Amino acid sequence: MGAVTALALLIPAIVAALVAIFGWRPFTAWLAPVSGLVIIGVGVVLAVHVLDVGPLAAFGGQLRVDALSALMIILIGAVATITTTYAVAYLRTELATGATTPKRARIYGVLVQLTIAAMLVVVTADNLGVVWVAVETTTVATVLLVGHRRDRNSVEASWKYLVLGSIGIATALMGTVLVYFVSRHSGGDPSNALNWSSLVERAPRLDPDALRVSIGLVVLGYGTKAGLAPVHSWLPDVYSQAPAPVAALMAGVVSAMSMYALLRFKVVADLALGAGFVRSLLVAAALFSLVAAASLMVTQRDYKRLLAYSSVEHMGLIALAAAIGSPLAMSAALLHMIGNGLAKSVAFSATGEILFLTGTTRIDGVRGLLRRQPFVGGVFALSLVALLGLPPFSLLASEVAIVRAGLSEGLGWVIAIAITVMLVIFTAVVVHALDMLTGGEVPPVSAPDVHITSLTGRAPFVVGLVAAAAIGVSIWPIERLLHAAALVVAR
Amino acid sequence: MQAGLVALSGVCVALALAPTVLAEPLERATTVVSGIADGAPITTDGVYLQLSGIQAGLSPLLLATGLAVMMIAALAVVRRSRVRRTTRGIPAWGCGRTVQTARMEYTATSFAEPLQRVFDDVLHPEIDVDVDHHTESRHYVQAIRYRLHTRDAFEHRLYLPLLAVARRWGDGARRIQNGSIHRYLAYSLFTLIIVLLVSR
Amino acid sequence: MTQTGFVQLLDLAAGVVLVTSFTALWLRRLSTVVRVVALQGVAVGLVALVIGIHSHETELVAISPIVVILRGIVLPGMINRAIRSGAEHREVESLINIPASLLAASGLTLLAYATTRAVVALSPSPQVQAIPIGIAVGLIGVLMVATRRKAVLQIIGVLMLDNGIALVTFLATSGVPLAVELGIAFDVLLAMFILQLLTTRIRTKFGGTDLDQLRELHD
Amino acid sequence: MSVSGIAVALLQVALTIAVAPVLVGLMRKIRARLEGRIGPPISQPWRDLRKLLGKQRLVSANTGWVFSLAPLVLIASAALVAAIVPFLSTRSALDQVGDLFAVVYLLLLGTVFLSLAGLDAGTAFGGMGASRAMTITAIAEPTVLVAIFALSVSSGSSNLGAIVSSTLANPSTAASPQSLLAFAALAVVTIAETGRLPVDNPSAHLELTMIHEAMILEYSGPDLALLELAAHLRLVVFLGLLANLFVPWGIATTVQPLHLLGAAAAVLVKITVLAAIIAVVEVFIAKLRLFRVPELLAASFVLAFLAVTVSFFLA
Repeated sequence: MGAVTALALLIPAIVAALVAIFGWRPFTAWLAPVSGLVIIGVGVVLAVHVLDVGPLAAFGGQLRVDALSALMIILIGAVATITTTYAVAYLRTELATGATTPKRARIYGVLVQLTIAAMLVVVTADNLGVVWVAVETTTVATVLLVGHRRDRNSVEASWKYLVLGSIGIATALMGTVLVYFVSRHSGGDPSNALNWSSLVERAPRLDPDALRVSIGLVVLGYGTKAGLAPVHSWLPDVYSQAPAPVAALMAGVVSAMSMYALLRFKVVADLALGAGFVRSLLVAAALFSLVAAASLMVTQRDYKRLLAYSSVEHMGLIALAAAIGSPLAMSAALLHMIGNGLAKSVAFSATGEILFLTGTTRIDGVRGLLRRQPFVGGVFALSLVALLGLPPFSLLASEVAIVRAGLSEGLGWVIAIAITVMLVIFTAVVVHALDMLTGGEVPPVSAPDVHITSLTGRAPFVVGLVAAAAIGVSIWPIERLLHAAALVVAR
Repeated sequence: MQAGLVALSGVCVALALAPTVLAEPLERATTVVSGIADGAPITTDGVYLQLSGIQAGLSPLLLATGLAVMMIAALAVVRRSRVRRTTRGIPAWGCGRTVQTARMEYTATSFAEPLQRVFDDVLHPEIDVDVDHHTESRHYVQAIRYRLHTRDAFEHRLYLPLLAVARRWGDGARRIQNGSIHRYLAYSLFTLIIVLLVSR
Repeated sequence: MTQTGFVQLLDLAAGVVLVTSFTALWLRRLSTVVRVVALQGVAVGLVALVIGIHSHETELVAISPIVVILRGIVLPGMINRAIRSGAEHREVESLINIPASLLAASGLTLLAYATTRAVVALSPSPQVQAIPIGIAVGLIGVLMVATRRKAVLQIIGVLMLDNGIALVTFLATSGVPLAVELGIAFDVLLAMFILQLLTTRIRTKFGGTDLDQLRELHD
Repeated sequence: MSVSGIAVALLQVALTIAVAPVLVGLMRKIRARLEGRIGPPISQPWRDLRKLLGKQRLVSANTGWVFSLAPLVLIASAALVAAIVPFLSTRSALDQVGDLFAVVYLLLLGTVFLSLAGLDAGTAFGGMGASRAMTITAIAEPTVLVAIFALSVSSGSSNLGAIVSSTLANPSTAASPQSLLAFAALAVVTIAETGRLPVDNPSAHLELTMIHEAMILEYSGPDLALLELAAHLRLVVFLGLLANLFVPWGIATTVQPLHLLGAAAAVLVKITVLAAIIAVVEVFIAKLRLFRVPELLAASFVLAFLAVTVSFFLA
């Protein structure tokens, strides 16, 4: 089993090396989706193993895969497959229109694989310091990916992303170091003081006051990386300027990694400090995120930023579910992460196509999308339907579960505010989407009329939506895994 | 085009004649919500409907058949006594003005005009009447245009102000994300300070 | 290495780190600020060395020269190259004037001491008592990033933040496991390299490193 | 739904159809006498009906199926209501078939079809009459409902038989404020719905004032006969409703023929008295301006509303 986890980590690294050596050629381009599928396979194998036998340690105790990690590996694999498959078509169009050079495409391929490798380390590492290093690596890799287009706006976006990201991640490091300090001074073997498994054992013996400061820093640090308000300001700029597949990858799963790390720390904090502290922080962050997202979506003019704020909203919802903390809320949070990952990656990839079609990211520059390009318009519409939490997609099930969990845990007023704000967001998104999808006169097309007709080009969109709908209709395939993962992080 | 209308009215009539068809599923739905269900509100033995709360009975089926029977009876009486054939196509009574044009018919606006005048302080209709007099003398009217427009109270008093507030709120909220990195860093710094103070 | 000698050396090095962070806020000329931050890096390395020798941790002693080289020479060198490539004048421009930023820095230091009282109380050894200095330096770094207009100064602010965290790491737990330590150092190096790279790109795209020009991405 | 029940119902319908025109003839006779005229004999309406039935049926140019269906619907609804309303006995066969709401809405069905027929001919008069009728119905309708609600609340059920028998059982409720208020409200609505004087002048053919007449302007021959008969029948039904709901004494509580005979006599007397009162009142008051009628109906709505509030507080 250890070999299997090692395989999961090595595959993206090997693909990165191959792309580095041979450049972005047809056969190397298709390696990335294959590696995504292999990751899903590894995730499933590990999940089956973990559900039967229980968490497994590998690589000399450094790596530890439990139900939550297996679920996350599957999510990473799924989103990676979707985004890298679309990336093949995306880069082919960009190379065709001269928007990017083969050298930059090569760097792109390498960096995406490095990000995926780093994410796999995040979810499998047992040492929280290694988790931090892996999250930092994803930041560094994605900063360069955001700068892929090399125009004024993407430079500005990368600068803001790196500066704000560095401060956020440094805060998290400070928190991690203090947690390490507190756990070393609570007796027990100092060598694995920072390992999550040992931290959970010694949690009751940790000194509450000292731990509270460190957990506060950790929540703020990883909150910044996850895009929770009020430290979310980098997110809209980055998601709107990054190339569509990169934005899809980041919105789908990179922000989920920070939330994963946050959940790991929350387990320790809840055992040591009781649920109250982290719950209040997360509830505040969730409400901030929802209100900020709603306020900024109402009169939004850019559809990529609209989706970015939808990410802030969904991260807020996941934080709310985590704040509630009961097993039902936790499984809802994880299900929401998966649903959001799938729907968001399809949505952002669709914006890539819309950008090629209309040449503008402004909402009022796009009219009659369903008529002009039925496939892209349809996919974009369906992904928005999923993000709005309408049936048959899984986000509806998770949102209902969050509401029920919140009510049963006595957080009625928070749920009430959340629902009203989400109503505002619902109307805002519907209004903007209808402008784009229907609408009368069609502005002149400035960009060349290049759009994906090949089956492989369309496959990722369809697969992503079908997966989200399938989970929405019946969560049978991942139900046991989801439940086990929820128990890992639930109170 | 009328297919839709006919279908819907058909459903209404069907429901009127046999409301109990829906009674049972509705009742099952209400039992889910605790506190509302108080047994079966409508009980029926096929023809008669019995409301559980008050001791009142109704039988839409019988009423409809009774109506039909009476109509057929009246028709029979009228047809039996008819002496000569019906003549059709004679001009309607125009009070001496024989040429009846479609423009003289009542339109929806004119049909509703009396009712609107009764409820005018609720509806606040905007009425504008413009009269074209004959060029020769002001006494003779060539054409009268009567336009009446009632604004939808809800839309005018509730939805539009609400949308205006939302738009103002949205524009105001733009300042949060005005692009200056120093503003974003200020957010991070203050949040860091607040978190440190909170978790002391 | 006598106990008192160790305490004095430790306090000296930690004191140097804190003082350098204040002077970095106070100075006007860009190049001297870089030299001060380099000194701060060296001081952090010295702290690691002193703790390593005192608690006979060979691993820590081995790391301290790497820290000195990295934070004292390599990173400041990068920042200097970023400054030299730009022709604009080398003055420090800030949103709030110097006295205000010094006042804010002292406020943050007080905050750092207040918030880490519980941490220090956990095991009051000389190293642990110096932890608030590390956190204070980190907070001052954030303040510098938040108040300075120039891109280069923001890089220096980030570097100070990392120096603060490194100091906390050495003081609190005499270094995290080697793998994590190297990982952190590598990531900081990478981040600095990209920041410097971006600075040159900003200069080419925006004509100058004044960050107020970066306002095109707004709602 | 025993056979005897149906027999009683049919008897009741036949009786009301026979009585209705005679009653209207009587009202015209009373008005004539008061105005110093001899006036046509009481059986004049029947003669008119017989004459009309014999006449040729003329259908104007652009009329649809509503034009020929309306008379049938009107006469059928009036007759059905006549069968349901407990003229003769409280336990009539149709007691479970229709309650007070069914009665009101059958009458409303007639009014609606009449105004549709008025519109159908497409003449200006038809449209004018229909729009005025609908204005009045729109305001009168809530009053009827609220008044009935007041009645059914006090007697605990909306079935006519039950209301009458409950009033019979404890006579004090007949004189209670809510039934008096409900009676007043229903009286005003009766005048409005059947087109009596303050609201609409039944005998006038002056375009400006007529409401009911304008709608049946296009009809001739047998159709007109049906419409006239239906109008008379509605008047009798309304009066019967008023009489038996508020002054129920004399109504049979069983179905024996002897009791029915007595009940028939009693109800005839009551209806004649009411008709006479209306006729006398009509002589002395003038027709209200069309836009004064809503105020009258608003007053009746307030009465009905008071009836309900009173019935809740006192019951």
